[in-house]
Amino acid sequence: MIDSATLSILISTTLILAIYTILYRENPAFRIGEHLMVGATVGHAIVLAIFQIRDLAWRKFQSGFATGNLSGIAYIIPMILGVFLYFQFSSKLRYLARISIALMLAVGLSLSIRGLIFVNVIGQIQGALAPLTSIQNIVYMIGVVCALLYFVYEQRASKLAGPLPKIGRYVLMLTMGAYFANTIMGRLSIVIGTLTSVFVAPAWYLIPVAFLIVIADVFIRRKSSTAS
Amino acid sequence: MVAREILSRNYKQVIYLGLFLSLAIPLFNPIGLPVPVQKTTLGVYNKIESLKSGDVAVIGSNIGAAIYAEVYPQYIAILEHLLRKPGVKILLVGHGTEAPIWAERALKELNAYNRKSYGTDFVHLGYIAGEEAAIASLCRDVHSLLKVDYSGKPLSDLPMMKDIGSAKDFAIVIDFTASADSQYWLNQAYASYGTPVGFGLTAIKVPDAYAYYMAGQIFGIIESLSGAAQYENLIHKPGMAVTGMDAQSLAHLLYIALIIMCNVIYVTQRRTKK
Amino acid sequence: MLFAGKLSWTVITLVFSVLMFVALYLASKKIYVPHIREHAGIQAITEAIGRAAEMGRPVSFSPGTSSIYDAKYAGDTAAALRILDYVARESIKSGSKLIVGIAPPTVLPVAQAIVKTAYTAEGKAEEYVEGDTVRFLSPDQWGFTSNYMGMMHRERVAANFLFGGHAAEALILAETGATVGAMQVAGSTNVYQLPMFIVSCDYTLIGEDQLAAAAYLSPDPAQKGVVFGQDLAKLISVALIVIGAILATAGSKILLTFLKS
Amino acid sequence: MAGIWRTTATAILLVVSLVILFDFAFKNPALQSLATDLSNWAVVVGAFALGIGAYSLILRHGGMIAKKRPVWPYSLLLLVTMFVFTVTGLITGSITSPQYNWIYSTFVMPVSSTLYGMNAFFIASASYRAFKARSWEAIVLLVSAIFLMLKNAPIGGVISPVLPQIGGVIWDFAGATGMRALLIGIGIGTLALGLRVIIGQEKTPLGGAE
Repeated sequence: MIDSATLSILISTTLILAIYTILYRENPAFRIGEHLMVGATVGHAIVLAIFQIRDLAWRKFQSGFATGNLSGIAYIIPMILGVFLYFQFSSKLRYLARISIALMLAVGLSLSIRGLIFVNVIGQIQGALAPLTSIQNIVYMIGVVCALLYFVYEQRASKLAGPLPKIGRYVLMLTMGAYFANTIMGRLSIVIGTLTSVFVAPAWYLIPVAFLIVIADVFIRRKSSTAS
Repeated sequence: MVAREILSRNYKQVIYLGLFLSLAIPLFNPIGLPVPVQKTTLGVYNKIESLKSGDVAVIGSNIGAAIYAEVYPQYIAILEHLLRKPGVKILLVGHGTEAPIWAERALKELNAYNRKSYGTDFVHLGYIAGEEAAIASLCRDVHSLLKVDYSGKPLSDLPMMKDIGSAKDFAIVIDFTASADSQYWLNQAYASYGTPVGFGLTAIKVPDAYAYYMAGQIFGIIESLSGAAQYENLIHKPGMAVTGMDAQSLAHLLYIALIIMCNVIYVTQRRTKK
Repeated sequence: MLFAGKLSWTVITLVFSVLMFVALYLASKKIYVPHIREHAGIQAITEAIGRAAEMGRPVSFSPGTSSIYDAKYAGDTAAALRILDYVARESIKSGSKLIVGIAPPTVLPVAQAIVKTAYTAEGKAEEYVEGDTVRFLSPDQWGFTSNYMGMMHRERVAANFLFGGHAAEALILAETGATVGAMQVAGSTNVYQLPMFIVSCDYTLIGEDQLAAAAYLSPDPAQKGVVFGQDLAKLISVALIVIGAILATAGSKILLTFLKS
Repeated sequence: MAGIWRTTATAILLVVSLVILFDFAFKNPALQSLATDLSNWAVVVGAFALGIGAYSLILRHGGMIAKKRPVWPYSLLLLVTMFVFTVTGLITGSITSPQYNWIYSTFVMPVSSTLYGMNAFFIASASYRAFKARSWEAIVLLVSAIFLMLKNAPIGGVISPVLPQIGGVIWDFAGATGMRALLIGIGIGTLALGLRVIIGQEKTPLGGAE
């Protein structure tokens, strides 16, 4: 009898290998992993959502109701708005769903405006205010100005800027190349972590099996493609 | 012929296989690809090499699960180096609650309890609460701050502790951390007592510390996993950092080779079309 | 009254907002309708959909993995939904099958409504299949990714559009799209994922490009006015940087002090 | 009737946004607690949205099973897994219970880290396919990527100590110029789009123009 820890390792390694087979081609093993993953994560999200509604809204409402705290009682509103979302399937009461969406959208957009103007705009302008006493700072300033001018969309205005927006486009491409390469180390550490976890017995025995299945499939497909 | 056909139709699969091999081979069989030794790492190595019998090395073991991957290999490599130096005494201390767990794990991994004798060659003080103030009082007088070690043994029973009073008796301090506490040792041990201080840091903390290094205030820095790999090579004991860096190096080389190859093919194809 | 450290935020947000409102007003009254440079990626969307229709293969769209109340990428998601409206209408017109893959549950009812409205408006309401045209894949980043990958392979999509707040799954989705031979247009304001799209997709709307596209894809031409407002705001930023740097060289920290206030 | 609700939606959008924006500028305890409550409300409403998702999934995959489409066994697998996770979570009453923890760490965690790590493989195929020197822009992109790779991997410094230095210069330049402009643009663009939605000029994100 295998204990639950070994069983867990065997199942998870099988899943890891099944997911990796997508690199070869779409196949039943990947589909099993994929559908298991979708089912599991949706189930997980349902559990979380139920607990969230209970802890974030229902309990606050209950205790608010008991103590007469108005902001607690008010938590009935998001629960009603939550139910409103389901009216979008009704052709007559669809507008109710829009109210709930309006609330969520308002929260998201205003929080984004708060944060992005503060951190992105003000923070970055602040960072760019270095005294022009070194060649480096002068080059940086020209670079950031060009890159900003690339994002000017009004055609007459962008023509006035001459070649600067074009230079800005190159600056952006340079940035993108650098940021692309800079993510690689982190991504590699994750694969290395996964590989280290499957290169241990008993998980390790499954790897040759997976490779054999893939190689067999390659030959079967070659034969059938040459036959037809 | 067959190979060419497979390559042109399934070039992606061939690339994936290549990447898998370049990651898997070093994990089984570390190659020990050269990792250029930075002078910051060498600073730490030379400092430890220069320690004489009887010198006390203080190790700040502020490792946590979040920084484990980067800092723990450094910690292992430095401890190994110190354990090899005959007569050098090691004092382990930390100020995070997780610190003693990682310190004990490292001591067990290195078999320290059998290689050296606890109490005469090394002492684990566990963790001290109270941030910079605690470091300050530790530097002023170890015995007035602490009465017992990590496992509860009285310090007076440990022969090594008899010769240690204040930070003046520390030969070096090396702090492993990802937080502001490296600053504490610099303020308390270096600034007040002149004790040389060095760091083992995560990559994001390095730029701050580099300024101290350039100013000559610290003797060295071990930078992230690559620093650990350099150190493992210096002490000729390739371990998890070297393995990880091998895989990283090979994979990066593969990426660069792929970029070059695709451009060579692209340029030659364009020429033949013309 | 003002919260310490928020004076500069309030001033800048107000000034920028006023500029945008004025530009919108001028455009709606036809006093000044700006000529907006159209991103090549927008024409590419139409081209990709046309190509899919010729090949008889479907079009797939993902509005990202950020919810509509996300504190950082809500704007990104909103822009993606605007583009979804455009993509939906174009695909219906060209007769190709549209598949929208959704991750955040909050985006689902919105996307359903948008696509359903588009089908009804084009007089093809019967082609909209509940649960299938707009598919809820999984609220989990990786559950969504695996299912979107599988969907692209199985449906053999010929055009794939990735907009909105995508995270680490960006490259995986884009490379899978390339593997199945789809023409791809993407856009995001997640600066760490933009490089992935640029490398892997045929056209990429970089950061603000996507947010501006949301305005000029609007059927109401007056909305283009706001893009001109954005331009003015950027020119002010350029001026602040240049003037501030010159002031700093002269030893004055007045602008820096303002920004920190 | 519909007209009133339409106005209500627009009004809510405007009022809620203004409350949260004003809360950022002014330090006022009443405003602050209102803004916090509103943000929490959005999360609660969002939690309800999952029901629509689950309904949509059951509709689609249930249909596949009922119609015996070729892929129906996978749909069945999906629905069964979903059911098992939901029931286990609800019966054990917590997502930290040992049983739930076991199924989660056995089924979900390995797949997540596998997919995340798969990025490394796609970086390889993207490197081969996409980094072609088709234009000057593409050349800039690929040259800066190569130098950054040589900076990060220790092998670069072995070939020549100058390589990591060039990579470092490119990295600093990229952060101080392109990234800065990109972030400023995104801030301004989000403000513009946000304002249009908030004042009711852009209705698509609410569920299509009506």
